[in-house]
Amino acid sequence: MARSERRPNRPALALHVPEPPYRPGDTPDYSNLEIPEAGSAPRPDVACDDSETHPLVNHLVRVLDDDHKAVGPWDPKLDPEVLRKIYRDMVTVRIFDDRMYRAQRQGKTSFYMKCTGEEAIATAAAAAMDAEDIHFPTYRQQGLLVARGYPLVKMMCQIYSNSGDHMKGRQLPIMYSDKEKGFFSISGNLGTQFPQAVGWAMASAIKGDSRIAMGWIGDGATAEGDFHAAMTFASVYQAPVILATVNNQWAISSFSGIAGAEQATFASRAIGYGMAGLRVDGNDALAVYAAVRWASERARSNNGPTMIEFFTYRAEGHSTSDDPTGYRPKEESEAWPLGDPIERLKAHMIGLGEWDEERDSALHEELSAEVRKSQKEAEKLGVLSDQGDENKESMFEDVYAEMPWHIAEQRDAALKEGE
Amino acid sequence: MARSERRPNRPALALHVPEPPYRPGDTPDYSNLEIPEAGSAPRPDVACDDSETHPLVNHLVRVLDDDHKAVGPWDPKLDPEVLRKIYRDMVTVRIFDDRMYRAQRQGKTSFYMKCTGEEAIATAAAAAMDAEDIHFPTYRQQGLLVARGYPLVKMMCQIYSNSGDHMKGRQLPIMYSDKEKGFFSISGNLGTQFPQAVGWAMASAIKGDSRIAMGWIGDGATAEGDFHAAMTFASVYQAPVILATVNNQWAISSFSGIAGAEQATFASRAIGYGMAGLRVDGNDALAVYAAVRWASERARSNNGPTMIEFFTYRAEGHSTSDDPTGYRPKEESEAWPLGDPIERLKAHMIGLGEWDEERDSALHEELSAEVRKSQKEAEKLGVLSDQGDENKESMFEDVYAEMPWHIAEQRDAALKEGE
Amino acid sequence: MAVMNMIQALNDAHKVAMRADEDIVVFGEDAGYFGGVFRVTEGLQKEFGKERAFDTPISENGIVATAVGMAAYGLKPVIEIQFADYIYPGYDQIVSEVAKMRYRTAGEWTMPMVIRSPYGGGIYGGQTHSQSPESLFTHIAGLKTVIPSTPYDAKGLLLAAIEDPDPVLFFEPKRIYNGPFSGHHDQPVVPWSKRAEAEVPEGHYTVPIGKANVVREGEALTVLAYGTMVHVARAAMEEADVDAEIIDLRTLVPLDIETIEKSVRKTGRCLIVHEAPRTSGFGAELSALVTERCFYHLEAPVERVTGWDTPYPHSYEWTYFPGPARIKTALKKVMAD
Amino acid sequence: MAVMNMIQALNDAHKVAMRADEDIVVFGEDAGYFGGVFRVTEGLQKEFGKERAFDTPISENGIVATAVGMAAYGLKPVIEIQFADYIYPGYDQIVSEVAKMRYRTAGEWTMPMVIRSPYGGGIYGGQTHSQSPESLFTHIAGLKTVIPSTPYDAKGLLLAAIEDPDPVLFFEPKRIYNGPFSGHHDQPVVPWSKRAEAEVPEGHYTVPIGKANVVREGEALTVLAYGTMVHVARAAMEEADVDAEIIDLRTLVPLDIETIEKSVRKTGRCLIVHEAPRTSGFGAELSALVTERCFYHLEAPVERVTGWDTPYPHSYEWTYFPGPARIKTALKKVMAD
Ligand SMILES: Cc1ncc(C[n+]2csc(CCOP(=O)(O)OP(=O)(O)O)c2C)c(N)n1
Ligand SMILES: Cc1ncc(C[n+]2csc(CCOP(=O)(O)OP(=O)(O)O)c2C)c(N)n1
Ligand SMILES: [Mg+2]
Ligand SMILES: [Mg+2]
Repeated sequence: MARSERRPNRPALALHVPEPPYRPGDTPDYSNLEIPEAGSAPRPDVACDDSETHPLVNHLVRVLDDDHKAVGPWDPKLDPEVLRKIYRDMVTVRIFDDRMYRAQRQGKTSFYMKCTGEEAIATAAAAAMDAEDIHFPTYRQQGLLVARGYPLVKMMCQIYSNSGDHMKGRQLPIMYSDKEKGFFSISGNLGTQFPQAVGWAMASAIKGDSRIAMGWIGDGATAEGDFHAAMTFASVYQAPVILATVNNQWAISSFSGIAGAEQATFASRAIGYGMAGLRVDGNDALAVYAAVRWASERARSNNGPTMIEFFTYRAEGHSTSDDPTGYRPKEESEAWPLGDPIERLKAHMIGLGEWDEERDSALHEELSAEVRKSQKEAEKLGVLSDQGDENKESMFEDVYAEMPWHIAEQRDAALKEGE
Repeated sequence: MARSERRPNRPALALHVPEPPYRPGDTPDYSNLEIPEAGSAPRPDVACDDSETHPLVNHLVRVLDDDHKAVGPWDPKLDPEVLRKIYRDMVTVRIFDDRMYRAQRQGKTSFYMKCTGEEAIATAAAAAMDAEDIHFPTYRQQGLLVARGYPLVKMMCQIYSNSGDHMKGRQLPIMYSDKEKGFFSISGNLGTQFPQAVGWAMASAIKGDSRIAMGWIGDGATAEGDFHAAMTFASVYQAPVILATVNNQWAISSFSGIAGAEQATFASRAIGYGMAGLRVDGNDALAVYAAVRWASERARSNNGPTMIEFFTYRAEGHSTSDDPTGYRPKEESEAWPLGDPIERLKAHMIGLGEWDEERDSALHEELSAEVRKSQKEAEKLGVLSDQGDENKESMFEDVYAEMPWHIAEQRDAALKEGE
Repeated sequence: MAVMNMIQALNDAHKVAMRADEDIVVFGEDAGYFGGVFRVTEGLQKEFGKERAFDTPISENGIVATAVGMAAYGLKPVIEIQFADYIYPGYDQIVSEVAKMRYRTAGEWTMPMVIRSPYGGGIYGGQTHSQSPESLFTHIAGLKTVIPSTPYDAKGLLLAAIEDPDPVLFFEPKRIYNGPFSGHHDQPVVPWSKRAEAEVPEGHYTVPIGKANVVREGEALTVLAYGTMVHVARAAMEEADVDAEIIDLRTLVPLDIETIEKSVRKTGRCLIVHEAPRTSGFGAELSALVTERCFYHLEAPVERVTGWDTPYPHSYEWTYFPGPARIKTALKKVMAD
Repeated sequence: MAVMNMIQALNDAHKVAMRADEDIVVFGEDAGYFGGVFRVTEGLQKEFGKERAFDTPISENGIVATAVGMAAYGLKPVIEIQFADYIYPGYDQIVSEVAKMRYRTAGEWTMPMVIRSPYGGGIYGGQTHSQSPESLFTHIAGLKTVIPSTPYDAKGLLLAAIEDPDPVLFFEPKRIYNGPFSGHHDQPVVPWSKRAEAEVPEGHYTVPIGKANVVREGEALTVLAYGTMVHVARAAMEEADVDAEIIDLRTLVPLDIETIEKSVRKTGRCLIVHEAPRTSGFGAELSALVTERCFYHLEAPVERVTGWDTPYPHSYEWTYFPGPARIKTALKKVMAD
């Protein structure tokens, strides 16, 4: 038996186990949540000393105010065409997510993950960077592919593991990869991509290139050692990289307090590495754009890495395998005060006179049709559930550049199997 | 070939590889190093919000001023007996180190590591904590064992892997362990002990105990994922633990810039985890005492963990396998401005009228004699080089509580070997 | 007796153990409030409080490392790694610390703990939810490796693992959490409730670590298997109508060599079945041991049926999985001449 | 031709490769300015600049992870893990990322890189400077594992590894960096300069990966070894005056099965020697393969001579180390009847 040795002159120690404010059955109420006003965050020069950004790690870069007007020094003053592009991308992602979620429910594939509520982050980030820059994403940055014009059909073929999947069905659905679009292969192992992004950026610096990298991680996954490796190497070598934490406040069933958010913001991690840090309203597409633009200019001008925390909310379940009502109130996602990024950008564009309900309905129709059409096309190449084992020898390829004898033997055995 | 894609409107990126200020051949000059004045660091309440300590992460808690007087709010106002005890421990460690270093050079064992210049840290930390508290040390905290009265003979037996080694010669020299003295088994794998200390502290909290833990790590090893795990778990569960980074500015041949010290202090890592942080003159025994005392009171009163950076200098080689003149100027250790912790405490005690040269010589003689005597006693039990393989069956014990058949078979085979 | 599936049996083992021993603490990713993604730790936080059953940060390294510290204190951690595929970030702490602590300190510090993790394929989990990494642990002296194949064994072995003075890797074949599996993925899954092994005693009992289970006696050959593959091999043998002696190893280290030797000496033939990749899989060790110890009784070379030496591909699940067809091919070889 | 010890040969391989290919970058703990604790990368920073040869933070995880990113960019990282015992913090990146990248992306992203690490015992390094973890990598599909045993091979194999399109684990037997080792620790070490294998061609040449080396032809039995144990086994065979055929595997994966099969079919007996612990060591795979493929040619069971299933104990170095006595005992067994 473990022997506690409490002495009379000492208080009893106690373990603190963080608990989210609301559990199923509670009525979520965020009225006391302090949200800095839009426009109130200062915008330091991109070449500033990292310490100048440090007040921002406990602030929130917000551009869209309560009336959906763009305000303050972070307003990126985007061309309406760019706004409409980001908006279009966000809507595409949401429609795509809904469709593929249903496809999974219909048994057409094994798994799916949405990014509902987080659409602004990847799409606006993509808009703020060069097309040649590379992303090391997690599974919740499908918006990057959409924004960069990767064909929806190809995304669906990956999800269906069908013959149109250029990865030959080897990866779990949504673990996309596309070299041409600068979208690094998604890993099932959380966190691994974060220091990889730093390595890519170091390589770019070694070669005197001008392309930069952006690494992505979830709030929960920041606890992995990979996070620390990324921060350390980025800081030591002043790598041209943007390190982004998407704090959607949940990691499957555990809230962000289990990752440390009770004690400090994720953005504040930047300080201990002498790195610039920004905390950004992730549901505000303009703020996302502005922050990523700032960090990319900083990196590109050899002023070092930036850690950005995107503060957002995972509006739906973790994945098709998850039912969030087991651990948080059903109403929480609606109670969440930072709103829907799509609605917010829409209202902003309408306020500018650059958008209206009519065009909005037309866009939704157009995109729904496009997604439907893509789905049909993808399904022509098959869905997971009707995968037979034709072409099964392909599963023995690509372990190595050249197939060694032992794998060739195994392939031959597999081909004869069941004969 | 990797293809750099520099575009004309973009500057060429460049990799920054940190370089220490001086290399062999250079003349080290630290006159421009900014060292905060003794007494200038404020001392917040032990129950303060962690943010109140954050100015201290870029400061330096120092008590002994240039005249060796104790000044400022961190002066622990120690009883002269305590001062003399710390001093005695420091001197013991230094004499012990010299002796064992020579023993290795004489071929009596395979390996040794000194802590020259860093003696104040472990010995004063031990003085500031309860005897029941536990340490998860690195190989440079031999001072903890000495301060806690662990027999020198037993330390030497470990170094010689002889029959007096209670670990049966299984560990590399200096990888001590003593449960009774609250000194956890030292690992050859850097960093692993740091989150283990947090686990022990969590256990103590779970059981409502009053004992706290202290974890130790080197500046170089802070780069390991274990460092981040320790910080994260300590922060999340508000574990009653002190996490100490001994920044002696070198990790074998790489200077602390390779671990991130160019961009931020190690103490500043505390901020991103919402943890109290202190940066302390590690060559000032009083400052070390005061800081550890503060952090232990904080932990013990359920106010959470503290990260302390002890700023010091590794005055000698990394180990008996290392010759530092290959990578830093020979003169650097003397040029280092924070002085010798032993000399500093001695001057302080003399200033107080609590010590004099006569007593000092007597002490040195007494301790040298004690170390010599211990060595003789230890060597009676053998040194590594005359280890035969008597009792070799002992090497098959303790892999498991009960020896399984396969190890028993191997033992039997080993016993027959060479017959 | 109650009828339980494997999840319920494992959950029950936790409860029985935690009621009897206040030093047991359970933690892991999503293992606290929610009770784990497979629900093995469901209800523990409610019954035993947050200090004894809690969620952790997503750091397998931190989970194992803090368990080391807790074991050093005197607690008994029973920790969950969400999928065996995610155990690698904790590998250093397991290999360098957990496994070697008793040895390096000659027993001064010991590391009684259980590291539970769902493993294995057959669930369309792709490369990172299907792995069988057991041989990466059987190579490490100081660790025990246990794999149950039925609800009865799951509870009894988990209780034995918790009571064991040494660290135990406890791999749970997730494919058969809810019911045994014949290897024919096109046939409906039979729930555990239809099977005798789902009869699980209430309260405390143990199934000893280090003892294999002869699940079927036979004369024609010896089949060595564990986890899901016990059921697949059994189905294959029944379909092939061979009088196989099927041994469920239950524990890989320390292995029940006696039972294996006795059987192979009797049958003269040996077939090994596991899901993990072939090269350096645990089957290699079994094959080497059987040959070393029963060579003069063998009438044919020992055969291995394994997963292939590729990562686990999402859509070719059943080409990868060592199902009945692969087993039968090997059977023919092992029964030849 | 120049006479080199193994460190010099490896150093030279780096220089030859880096002069020819600007995309090669070398990094690791102490590997930059100082040239590594064993000095294998000495002088590289001076010749190739800090951007191509540099020190890293003490994070094996970060070292491998950044190498992954660099390989994705198109560079060719040749990284050093200071001791093989410290590779575990990087194990997840190696197993989950480096090994699986080509496969999971069907060749879209590849991971050509070399992960070098000194390994093995015999130097009084204790538990954490003596390990031989090779079988923890041979189990992982997608990795190649190479181990040289002479200066000539070291340079040629390292050059081949650097040119290989796939990731290569390159384990260097540190005990024989300076000279071969008979296993008799009480005898003086003969420096490499006294041996023909220390004649190393200047400039570029390769020793092919996947090809074993028959270091001594013989009829009585086949001995399979690699690294330090090639020399120990050879000395033991000479002392026992047995007409052994000794095969230095050089590459564990992909294995040169042809050479092995041919030899065992000829000799009918097989002895495997490695330093790593026995259970699930690479010897298990070798034993299983030989039995599977040469069963009907075997006149005795395949024998394994290995390190014991304990951590490597500091003071019982020579009880742990599989030296001549252990080899001769096994030899007797394998030659019996
Ligand atoms: C190394 C590793 N450990 C555990 C998991 C299982 N897992 C998958 S997603 C997830 C939660 C991640 O949360 P977060 O990082 O916040 O990202 P989010 O899902 O919210 O986008 C967990 C624990 C994993 N994939 N990899
Ligand atoms: C995991 C691991 N990687 C590498 C090493 C090799 N190594 C031993 S000590 C050392 C330097 C440590 O420097 P630091 O942490 O600053 O401690 P110091 O020696 O200065 O006290 C290194 C790289 C190791 N022991 N463990
Ligand atoms: Mg999240
Ligand atoms: Mg140091």
